Amino acid sequence: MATNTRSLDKVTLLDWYRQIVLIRQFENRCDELYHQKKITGVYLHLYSGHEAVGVGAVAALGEDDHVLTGYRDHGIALARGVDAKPLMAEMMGKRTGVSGGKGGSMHLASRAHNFWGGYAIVAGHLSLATGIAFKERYMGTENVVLCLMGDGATNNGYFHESLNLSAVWNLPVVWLIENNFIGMGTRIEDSSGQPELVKRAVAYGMKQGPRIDGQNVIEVHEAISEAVAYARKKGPVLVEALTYRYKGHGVSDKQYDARDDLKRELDDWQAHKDPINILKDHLLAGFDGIEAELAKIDTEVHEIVEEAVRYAEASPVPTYEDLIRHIYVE
Amino acid sequence: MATNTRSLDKVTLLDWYRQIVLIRQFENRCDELYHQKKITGVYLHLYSGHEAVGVGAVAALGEDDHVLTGYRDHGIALARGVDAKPLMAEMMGKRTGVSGGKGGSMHLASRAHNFWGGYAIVAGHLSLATGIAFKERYMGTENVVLCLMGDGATNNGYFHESLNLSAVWNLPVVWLIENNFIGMGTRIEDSSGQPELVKRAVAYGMKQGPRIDGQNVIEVHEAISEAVAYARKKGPVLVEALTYRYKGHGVSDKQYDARDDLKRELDDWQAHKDPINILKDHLLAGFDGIEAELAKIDTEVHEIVEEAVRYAEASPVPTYEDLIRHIYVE
Amino acid sequence: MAEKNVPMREALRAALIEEMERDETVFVMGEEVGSWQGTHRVTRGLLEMFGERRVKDTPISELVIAGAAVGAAMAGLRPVAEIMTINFAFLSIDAIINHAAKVHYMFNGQFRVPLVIRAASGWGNQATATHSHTPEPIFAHFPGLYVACPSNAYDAKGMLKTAIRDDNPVLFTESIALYSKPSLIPEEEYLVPVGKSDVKRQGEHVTLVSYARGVEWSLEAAAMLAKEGIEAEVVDLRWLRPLDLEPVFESFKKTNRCVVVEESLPHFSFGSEIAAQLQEAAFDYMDAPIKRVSAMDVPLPYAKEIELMALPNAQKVVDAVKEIVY
Amino acid sequence: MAEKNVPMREALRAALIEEMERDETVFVMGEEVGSWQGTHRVTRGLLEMFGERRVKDTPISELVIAGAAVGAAMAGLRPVAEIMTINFAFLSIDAIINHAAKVHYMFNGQFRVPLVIRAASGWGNQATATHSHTPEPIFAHFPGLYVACPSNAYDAKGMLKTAIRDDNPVLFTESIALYSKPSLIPEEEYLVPVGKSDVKRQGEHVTLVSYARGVEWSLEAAAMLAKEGIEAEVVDLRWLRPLDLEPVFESFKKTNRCVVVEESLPHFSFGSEIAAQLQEAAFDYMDAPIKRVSAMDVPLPYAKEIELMALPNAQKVVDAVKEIVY
Ligand SMILES: Cc1ncc(C[n+]2csc(CCOP(=O)(O)OP(=O)(O)O)c2C)c(N)n1
Ligand SMILES: Cc1ncc(C[n+]2csc(CCOP(=O)(O)OP(=O)(O)O)c2C)c(N)n1
Ligand SMILES: [Mg+2]
Ligand SMILES: [Mg+2]
Repeated sequence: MATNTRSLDKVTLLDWYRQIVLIRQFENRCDELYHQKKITGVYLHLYSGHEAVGVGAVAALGEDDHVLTGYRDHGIALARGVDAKPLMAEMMGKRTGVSGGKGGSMHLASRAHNFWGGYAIVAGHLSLATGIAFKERYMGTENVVLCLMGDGATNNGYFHESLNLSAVWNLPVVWLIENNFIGMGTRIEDSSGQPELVKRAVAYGMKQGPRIDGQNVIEVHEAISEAVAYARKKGPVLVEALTYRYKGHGVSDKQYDARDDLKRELDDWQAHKDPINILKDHLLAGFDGIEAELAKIDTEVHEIVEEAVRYAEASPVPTYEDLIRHIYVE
Repeated sequence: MATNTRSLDKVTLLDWYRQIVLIRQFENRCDELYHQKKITGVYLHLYSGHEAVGVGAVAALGEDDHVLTGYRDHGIALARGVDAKPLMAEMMGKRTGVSGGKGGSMHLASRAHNFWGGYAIVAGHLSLATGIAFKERYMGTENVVLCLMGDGATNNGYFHESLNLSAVWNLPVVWLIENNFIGMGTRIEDSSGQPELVKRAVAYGMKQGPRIDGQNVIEVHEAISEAVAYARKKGPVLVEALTYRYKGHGVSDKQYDARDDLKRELDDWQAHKDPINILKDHLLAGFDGIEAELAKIDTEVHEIVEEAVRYAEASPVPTYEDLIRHIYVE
Repeated sequence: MAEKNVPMREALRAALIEEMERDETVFVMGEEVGSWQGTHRVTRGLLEMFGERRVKDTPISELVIAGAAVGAAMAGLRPVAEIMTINFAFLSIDAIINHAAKVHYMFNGQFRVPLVIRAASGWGNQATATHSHTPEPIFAHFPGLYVACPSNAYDAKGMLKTAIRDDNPVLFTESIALYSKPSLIPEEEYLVPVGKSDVKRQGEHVTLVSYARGVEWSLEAAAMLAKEGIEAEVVDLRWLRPLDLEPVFESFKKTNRCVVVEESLPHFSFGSEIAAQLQEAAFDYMDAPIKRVSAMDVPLPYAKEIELMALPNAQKVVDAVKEIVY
Repeated sequence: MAEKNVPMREALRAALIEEMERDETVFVMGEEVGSWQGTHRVTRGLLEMFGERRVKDTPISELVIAGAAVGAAMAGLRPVAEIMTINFAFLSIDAIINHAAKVHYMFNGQFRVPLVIRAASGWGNQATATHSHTPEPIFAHFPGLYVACPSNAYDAKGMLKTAIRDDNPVLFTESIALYSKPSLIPEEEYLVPVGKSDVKRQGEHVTLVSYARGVEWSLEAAAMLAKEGIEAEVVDLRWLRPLDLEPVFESFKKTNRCVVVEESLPHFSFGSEIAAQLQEAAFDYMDAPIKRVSAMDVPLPYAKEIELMALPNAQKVVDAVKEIVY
């Protein structure tokens, strides 16, 4: 059941700090490995900049609650407590990866953590979230589904049909939009007639949740905790978190090199709205002499990531057996 | 250009009366012909009960404006001035039908009238409407698209994507929902999280038009005239007309026989909200001695419908040549 | 063994009822499956028997009908989702192909999708171009999915029960023209196995290969041919995935001639695949080219007279057979 | 005649520019075609050249991208709509099959749909199961649509210009793996006709039939075979609809042996149709069964090592040829 009643003590805050830093470092390392051609393929979308959304939101869930997201999924997997080693192994297409090296960066999942995956068809997973939530209603259980999506995803038919069905069937879903104001290169003004995305709740007679600062993990946690409580007892709710992607759309995105306006916007977010800095400032102001603890976490996280890389590199690649396995349930 | 500035003089009102009665009689005759197996096939959806919506709305358009609808399309074709003869011929699958006998009841169209058709994939035509409206913007012309749909259609992905795109591209479309509170057998409460459908405009930052009495042709005409003027100068607008289907979903629908609650609802609409009666009462109250004119119209319309039936019956069926023609443009 | 003559519609309905009674995780969902009693009456009475919890009407939202069913299946339920007619499955196809058929593989077996998507299929009732599709071969193109296409009430019941119990996603198509046709059905429970063809008639002169409604035309043609001394063997594939061609190869080794019969369009279709596999597997046994009988390569028109010209039928099968049996 | 070596991406881009300059009703629309400069850079610079009126970025709404393009085409424009990759065309398929391909017929010629839908297709870059489709044969199943699948930069340019000028809807697929590959392209304008195959290499021992990326593997295989004295004729179909098999029949009458090569999945696919037609049209010329080389029948995995196992290649073509040329 939900554990979202825990007070924001130092242990909790440090745990979030650890998670946020872990995601940041994990993503930076993925970026490096990609440029070293140790991670290959065409798709690698980093969660850098979004960390506080994933960490704050997932922290609002209980163990038996469920979470799904799109292809920008590394951070959600880590926030849900999936070990960095099989995640990094998946990035490298190794047999020991969470998805056996068959899913890759966009298709991480860990059934054991009720992390139902990253999905690469934009907005496709919203329909799955509806079905998973329906199962809870059907069985009379009270677990909640947290479904994350980008701003761009909200313009797809999947969004409309999924949110509407969740309202008609009154399903326990928290729909959480990570609004980073852009999808690939398309600004929200050019993709959505309604740029305040949370207002789309009206179209479904659904509870309209808040539009929150996605860079502040505490605010995210508070809002999603409320939303989760609402979904558990009442029904679906739509929340929007404002955030920013630090590494562009994916590893091949060179927009920041080409466009000064975007680069300035990025610099601004990094300087004033960085989720690590915001949380760090909060901790430094609240807890005397915490610097050393934070530094220790940074170092520990560094070691976790390096260990994950070593594990992944040492792991075997999938075989022909793996290629032809799991096409069907035998 | 628009002719919607004409005042509601007697001539106009009588013209609408004629159209409404024509649709009613045409549909009743189709029903008969179906039961006589002169109209065949599985699909025949009558417009009876909706007449004031189609007549009032289409009357708000200019000749160069455009109109599209779903499969419940007979009334729209007649309101747009398409001759009853080739329409009835299409019902009977004749070569002289508006669509050469190849489209049938659900796929009437007349390019010459800028009536772009009936479409049978629920909500599919909304996307076409968007494209037709885009052409007006592209060419810098000022014609408007009127796109009708049922309440059920608003829950489909096509609706979401089409309305959103029309908002983002600021297209001249009047989206008009004919809300008869049901789609086949599914009540609006069971299909739409938001039962006040016009509120869905919020999701697209689109102008929210009124929710009107679809049985009163004057009210419909007024509201759609305003909407058309808005669309022409500004952009898309969503309007909802409340109406009722008299003949069930389609000719094979036997719900009124099976369900007392529905039958009572139907009786109530027919007794108190019939579009012919409402207009007739208005005319009788406003114009002394008009009975005779109305009776004359009834008789003339009867003859028009009978002539259409004779024409259709006398027409040839399509040939093998027709079967293999128009698959591609030669 | 007590038997009863039951139309396919009722056989399917009985399968649903039996499986819903047997397993509480089985439920039905879709447009008009509930209070409307099912567009083709396959779910008639289910709402009254099982209540709103297990008989779920949906909005006209084909994409989420399929997608939510995939999610529910991943979560452990056994949804039987109805897409009213397969024409509307074009709106669901991403959920079927990119989700239902892929999640088991893509996540290395972590999730299973014990899902059945039922859809009425076929044409011949002036339903016109948008409402007359038979795209079963299209769906069978993709690994990860099973495709079931029964040709009669007996098979339909046993196959639907099997499909519901199977842990893989199954697209289950039901020929509209067959709904009213009866078969003798035992009162005892039975299953028809996944991916097993069935020889519906024995014969030594020509092999007719078909599925669903095509089997009917094939059997009719066989009866016509028998009067002229030509004995046709009729193989009903029943499932387009997994595809069981062994009985076809066996038959062909005896007859050396084959006509493939299908309701679908002619190109990149069922007949293409069967002919291609057969000429490769049994090249040395070919006494004549393999013929295909299908719908004409046209969108389907409304007017009955020309619609029927485009439809395959027993006579067209007979004609094709005569081109190669001489 | 002056010629220049131009990669396919640039050839396609040149075709768009030329047609947009020639005809003001031609415009491009789709996800990221504008300020992002095109996901595959085919529309690079177009926004700057033609402005926001004629280069339209869209939301992530594949269904209305295709549907609005159909409407605009019916209204008289000539849209070139980009579906970023063909994987996402599963979300557009209703607009393509039930609308683009049907309205001309269904309304008895009242409307025309001079539409091109461009989509990048193919796999081999660890794009995984949902992002590695090559469903061209699926689309070619349906009458009313044309399907263009160029195999090189020269054809791509001429075919795209033709497709834009044609009054019928064309699904135009572009193999991602070919975007960077150059051909010699004349500076003068040229067109490649609709529905005409092209013999890319002459040979008398075996006929290789393919399209798009498969042509590359076929030519590579032909070069390998030539070293062993086997001369392969390579026929590039270029269009899956209209399908021009005359050159294949002609070639087969000479070689009596055929291997069909495709990037797609093996069943109910391209190879099926070609093999089926060929055995029927040229039965008397068959010296061996027609072989098919395709992707393996699996969803595509991420890990490079096993992904490559599933992909067809020249060696697999050579092996197939050797099974029938002896
Ligand atoms: C259905 C579909 N269309 C297009 C794409 C290509 N695509 C991948 S991510 C993306 C942008 C998504 O933007 P948003 O939802 O805002 O998420 P963000 O990347 O900003 O996190 C697009 C267009 C896709 N994967 N799926
Ligand atoms: C995409 C699609 N799904 C389902 C159907 C079957 N169908 C035809 S009409 C209809 C109900 C439509 O209801 P509504 O939009 O309210 O229109 P009304 O019939 O009430 O005028 C349905 C489900 C269809 N034609 N197309
Ligand atoms: Mg975004
Ligand atoms: Mg309705």
